[in-house]
Amino acid sequence: MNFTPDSKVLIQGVAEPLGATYAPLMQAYGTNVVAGVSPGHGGKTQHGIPIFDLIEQALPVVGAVDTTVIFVPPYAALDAALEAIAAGIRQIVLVTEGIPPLDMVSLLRKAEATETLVVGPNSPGIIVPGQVLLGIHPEEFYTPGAVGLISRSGTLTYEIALELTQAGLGQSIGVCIGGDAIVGSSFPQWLQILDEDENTEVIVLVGEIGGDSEEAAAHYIAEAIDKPVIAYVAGRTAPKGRRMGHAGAIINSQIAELGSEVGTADSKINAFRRAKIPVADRPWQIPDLVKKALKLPTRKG
Amino acid sequence: MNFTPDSKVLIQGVAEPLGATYAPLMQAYGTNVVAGVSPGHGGKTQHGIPIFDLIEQALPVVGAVDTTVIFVPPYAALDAALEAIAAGIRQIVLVTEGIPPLDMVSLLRKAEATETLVVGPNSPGIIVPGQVLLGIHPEEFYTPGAVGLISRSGTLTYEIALELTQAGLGQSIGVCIGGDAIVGSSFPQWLQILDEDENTEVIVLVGEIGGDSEEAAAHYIAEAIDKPVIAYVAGRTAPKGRRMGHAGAIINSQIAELGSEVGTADSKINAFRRAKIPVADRPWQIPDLVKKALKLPTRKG
Amino acid sequence: MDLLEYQAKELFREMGIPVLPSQRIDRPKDLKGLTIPYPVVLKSQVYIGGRGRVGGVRFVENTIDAVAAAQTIFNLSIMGEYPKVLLAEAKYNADREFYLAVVLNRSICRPVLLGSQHGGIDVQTALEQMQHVVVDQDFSPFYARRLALKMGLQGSLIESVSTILEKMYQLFVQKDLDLVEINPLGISASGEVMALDGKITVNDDALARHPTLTALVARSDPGQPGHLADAPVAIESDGQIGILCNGAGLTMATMDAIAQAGGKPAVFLNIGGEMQWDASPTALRDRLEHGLEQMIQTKQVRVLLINLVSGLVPCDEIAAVITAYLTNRIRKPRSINEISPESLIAHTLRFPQLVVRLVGRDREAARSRLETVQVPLIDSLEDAVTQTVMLARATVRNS
Amino acid sequence: MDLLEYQAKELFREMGIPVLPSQRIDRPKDLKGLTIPYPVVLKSQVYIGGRGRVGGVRFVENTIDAVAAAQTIFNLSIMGEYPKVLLAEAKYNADREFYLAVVLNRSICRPVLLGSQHGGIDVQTALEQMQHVVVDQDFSPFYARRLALKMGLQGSLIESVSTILEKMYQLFVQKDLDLVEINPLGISASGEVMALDGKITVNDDALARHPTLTALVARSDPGQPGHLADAPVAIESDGQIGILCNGAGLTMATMDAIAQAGGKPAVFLNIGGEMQWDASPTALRDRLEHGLEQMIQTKQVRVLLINLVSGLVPCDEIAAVITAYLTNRIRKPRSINEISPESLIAHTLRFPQLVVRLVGRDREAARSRLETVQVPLIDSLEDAVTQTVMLARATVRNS
Repeated sequence: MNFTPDSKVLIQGVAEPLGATYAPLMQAYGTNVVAGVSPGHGGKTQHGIPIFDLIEQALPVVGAVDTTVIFVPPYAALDAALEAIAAGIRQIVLVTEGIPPLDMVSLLRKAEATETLVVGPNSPGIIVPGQVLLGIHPEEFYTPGAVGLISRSGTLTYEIALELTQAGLGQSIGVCIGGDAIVGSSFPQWLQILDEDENTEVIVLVGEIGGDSEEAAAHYIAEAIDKPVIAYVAGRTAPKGRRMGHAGAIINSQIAELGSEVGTADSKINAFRRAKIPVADRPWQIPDLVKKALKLPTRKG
Repeated sequence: MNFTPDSKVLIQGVAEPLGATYAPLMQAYGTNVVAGVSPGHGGKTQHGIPIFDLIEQALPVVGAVDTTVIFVPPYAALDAALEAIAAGIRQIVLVTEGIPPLDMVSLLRKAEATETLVVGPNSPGIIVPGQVLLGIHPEEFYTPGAVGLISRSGTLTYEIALELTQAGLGQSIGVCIGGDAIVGSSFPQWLQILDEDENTEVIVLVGEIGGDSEEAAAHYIAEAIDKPVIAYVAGRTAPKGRRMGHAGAIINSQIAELGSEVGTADSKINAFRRAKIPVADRPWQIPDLVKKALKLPTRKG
Repeated sequence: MDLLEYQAKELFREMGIPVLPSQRIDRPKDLKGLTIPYPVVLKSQVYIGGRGRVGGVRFVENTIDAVAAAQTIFNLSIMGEYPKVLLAEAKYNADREFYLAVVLNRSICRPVLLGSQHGGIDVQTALEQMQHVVVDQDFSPFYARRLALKMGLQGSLIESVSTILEKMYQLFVQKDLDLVEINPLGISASGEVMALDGKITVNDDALARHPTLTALVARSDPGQPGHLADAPVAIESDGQIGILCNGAGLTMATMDAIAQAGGKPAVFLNIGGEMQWDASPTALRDRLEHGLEQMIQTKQVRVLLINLVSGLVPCDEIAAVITAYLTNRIRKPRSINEISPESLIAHTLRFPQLVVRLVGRDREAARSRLETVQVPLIDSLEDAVTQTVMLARATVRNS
Repeated sequence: MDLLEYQAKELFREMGIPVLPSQRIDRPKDLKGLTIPYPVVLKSQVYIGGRGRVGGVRFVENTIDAVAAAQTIFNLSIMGEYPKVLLAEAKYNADREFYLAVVLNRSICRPVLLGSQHGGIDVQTALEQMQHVVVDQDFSPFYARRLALKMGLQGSLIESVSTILEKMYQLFVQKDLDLVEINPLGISASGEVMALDGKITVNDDALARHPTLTALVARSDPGQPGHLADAPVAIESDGQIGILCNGAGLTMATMDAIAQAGGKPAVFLNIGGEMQWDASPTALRDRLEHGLEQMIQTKQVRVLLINLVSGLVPCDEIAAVITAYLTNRIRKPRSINEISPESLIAHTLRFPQLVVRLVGRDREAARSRLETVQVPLIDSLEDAVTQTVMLARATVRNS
């Protein structure tokens, strides 16, 4: 992992609408954006960022790159990520929503073989408050501190970051593993990273219905995490079988999932409770639970 | 490399015509054939060889396997080889002729990633005279000795083995890299193996028209091989653009080969001559050249 | 999105998976032109499972019986769903029935092959006997043989079943599917295999790159479950609250909080997160405008909670959309003959009370702007939820 | 095996590679039914290159000119080859002409993308400017962009050219091809791309798993170069020696030795190596029988050298095939009215002298058996070659 202000960052799809919007915001936050890549736009400059047609053209000019943040259209994302891996980049943030899951399967096979970290897709990426922004987290909700915030959604994460900030609880990192069914990095991976991170004292895990990431996380926390963890799960009242907006936030009852009730909010909350992890029933209860975990005075107690 | 009589050998396609013919011959030669694999034939026994439907069923019974010799139909060969790699086998002999070249490209990408040796396809495989037969070399032409024989063809290799045997020159190994355009192991790979092999004193390389294996070999010998090498090249009079029977033995003049004259017998013979490697003009001259290289008395001199 | 059985079988046929001769029946009288010899099976084409147990599958021996049976099936609701199409198919004498599927497993991020020797309508037995094989690397047919062996197959059935699995996997990858299921796969006494029923779930995100699937789906029912919600989604028929948020997680969290506070959501609408590659910096404004229009048209909504967390667009600009909408909506200039007293009353009555909570930059400007249309800007989610539920209760009391 | 231009373009069209409207012309009068507006280009459909320089491509403005031009082209030999079909195609105003290809490179065992900004008929310039990109791992479109950039392209041409390359690569993999070439790829003044000429080489070994290609090829000329030789292959028109061996390397070595000894091979026949998965242990016997029949029917052969190296089949069994063939052939029982003195003489004269060299088990039994038909068994390849050339010289002197 290398998420420091001096690590070199590339933006793929820098000439696409979302990329063009966020490239200057990342730069303004202090991220060391060394180059952008957009085929057909090579030779141009955008907010002082030099644009190349291909990553391998950029490298001789800007040197080895640590992280790429990808904003290309969904059907071009697999190729962009493979281009990055072929160019030796080992940290990939996939912001784009709507990447076909089988493209992700191909990408993850390659990422595993090359030990590449893939965050996302359908993710606002990573923010280290006050230091570096690798994605689209809005800066105004975050403040530096000791809470490691990991989640599967965008705006809900900002909401919770804001609740924490307003309660005087800054964040060591905000990271979203992505709202799709098939995503790269997992909750357990980030739990391990934050457990080892010296700036993180407590972890807030924001889950949602669909899949079994939260169940896996609960199990992993019980087994391997020493720092306190607070959990929240969105979607208790979500109707079954309905796509909520996240491709991953859906409860399926198909035989293919082997009939089990994994994926419901109850299943996830029960898993956390069994692992003795405090679960906030409402987002605004999270700061108090964090304070309790840190043995700080709480609003109500 | 592990080509000793006690290394464990599997035969894939043992119930196919060619496999059924050669499995007992390999066994009779002393090869440690521990199992055969042919889907649908699991549970049977053939010449005392137990047959399994899948390699992974055989392994718990017979233990780890060193080499598999593949006799399956051409369109099933890629799958058979991938099955072997997935089962942890790292030496593959592909006997089958007619495997589509793009299947070989897929296989070789996987083989390189897993450091798997692939010999063939369209190859009689490997014989270590008096010790082990991994393929279909006829035993009667070979005798143990110090000549390492590497080639691209079947019957021509036997012919030359016989010429050597009749001249009192036994062989340390007979290996054919295969007659197809896309083959796994290369001449340089085998030259290196034989250069390091303590049983080999001199190397006979039997080339033919098509491709640039001989040119590459000549270059490699000049650079890296200490033992004497004798070369022969078949196809001086082969008509241009005609398939001779080996998919690989063809001289193309398409623009795709970038217009160069690589692939002709002249190109190959000149490459050997430039590298100061003696070239036999006729197969029966090989034994004398070998003797000269070993400073033994020759028939004519 | 799911395909109907007859659509799945069209794809099976193209891929070389054996299916029986069959014919699509749009009206009972289509059966008069049937080219399949009797006896024939008529099957209700619905998205929901279990049609066999409630009479959605019937065997018929001649045209008269077939037309009558078709009429019955067209009028038979399967768990609330009426078929638009039937499938007439040749009858098959299966000796045994297997279950086979290829599905994407999200936990391990890999496709998985599933199989059981106990397929058919007894799902519980199929589940208990289910075997699976993870396709961890690029697929090769040995994965299919591995499943066939785990299923306990022997002899020639290993090859015939694994060949079907191979083709299912090819279909799965070529068409970017979430699920390909054959249940049952009929096995005849002589060992022949036949896909007797099939289910395919296409992936919404991949659909646009498969013109043939897009065409198939265009013929399907857009109201079926799993369809992407770009319109308000109904929750409770006696609810009074509408929820409009940006982002899936925020929408769910808001809806949960409303329910936990004792409110009854009628509909919700997620106007979209921020990860769309082609979104302009002001996309949120356009989506809000469109979303407001949709929510207002949902009569049931008496209180509308707007909860937006905005990174790019300042709150003031969002507030401007809301105030402009309110102003336009209420004072929309109309030609004289359009204004009837009834429509004016209905219009006024129907307009829901707004609870607006915005987070982002320029909140004070937003607050002032919203005050001009008598809408207070609420600061915290907790207060917004409390306020919404309180107003909804008042509405119920007043009605 | 190569496809003709119009066949390659059918595949391009299916894959979405832009090609001009065109029509296949089997006879000059087909031009009366032409649906493409004039001006039109008529192109000779031959396997050999360079047709443009010798008049195989003509522009026509109306039907009368077109029919006349077609007659001329049908009667025009391109390096000895007459077209069976012409292609009538719309005219295109290319501003520039590029060269693009996907080809399998055997040295590195990988597909390679080739491209040059200097395509068209000036092959030498194309070669000098040729850029290449090795597809070392699984293909992804960035390989195509890499080539476009190496070619020196900029702006929108990067995407439009790399999209063509992507589709060429898909075609290459989907159809198991050895080569896909577009030369020239026309670039219009506005930056549009168009495949103006195309070449596809299918892979013989993969053909059987592509029914659409098999159908295309069935319509092609089986005599074109590159076709698998399962019949005797002619070498020198004034040669007298036939060579029959088993295995490609052995066949080439034997043929080389004959030529080096001053002999003139007329034809050769490789009856096959030993790596065919479905070969029975006695396959060599059947193939020899069939091969002998074919060689004898080649009138030009006066001396037939049979050089077989056999692992499985004992030499005695091979000798038995030869003696049986000779006995049958010479003493074949015929009905009285079939035997005319001429046919007897012709038959006797035509039968070549045999030089037989066999290596393998049971050689002494083979020797004895062959002696019964007055054919000596030769031990070494060297002696067999010497003997063959000597007999051939004698034949020439005696004729």
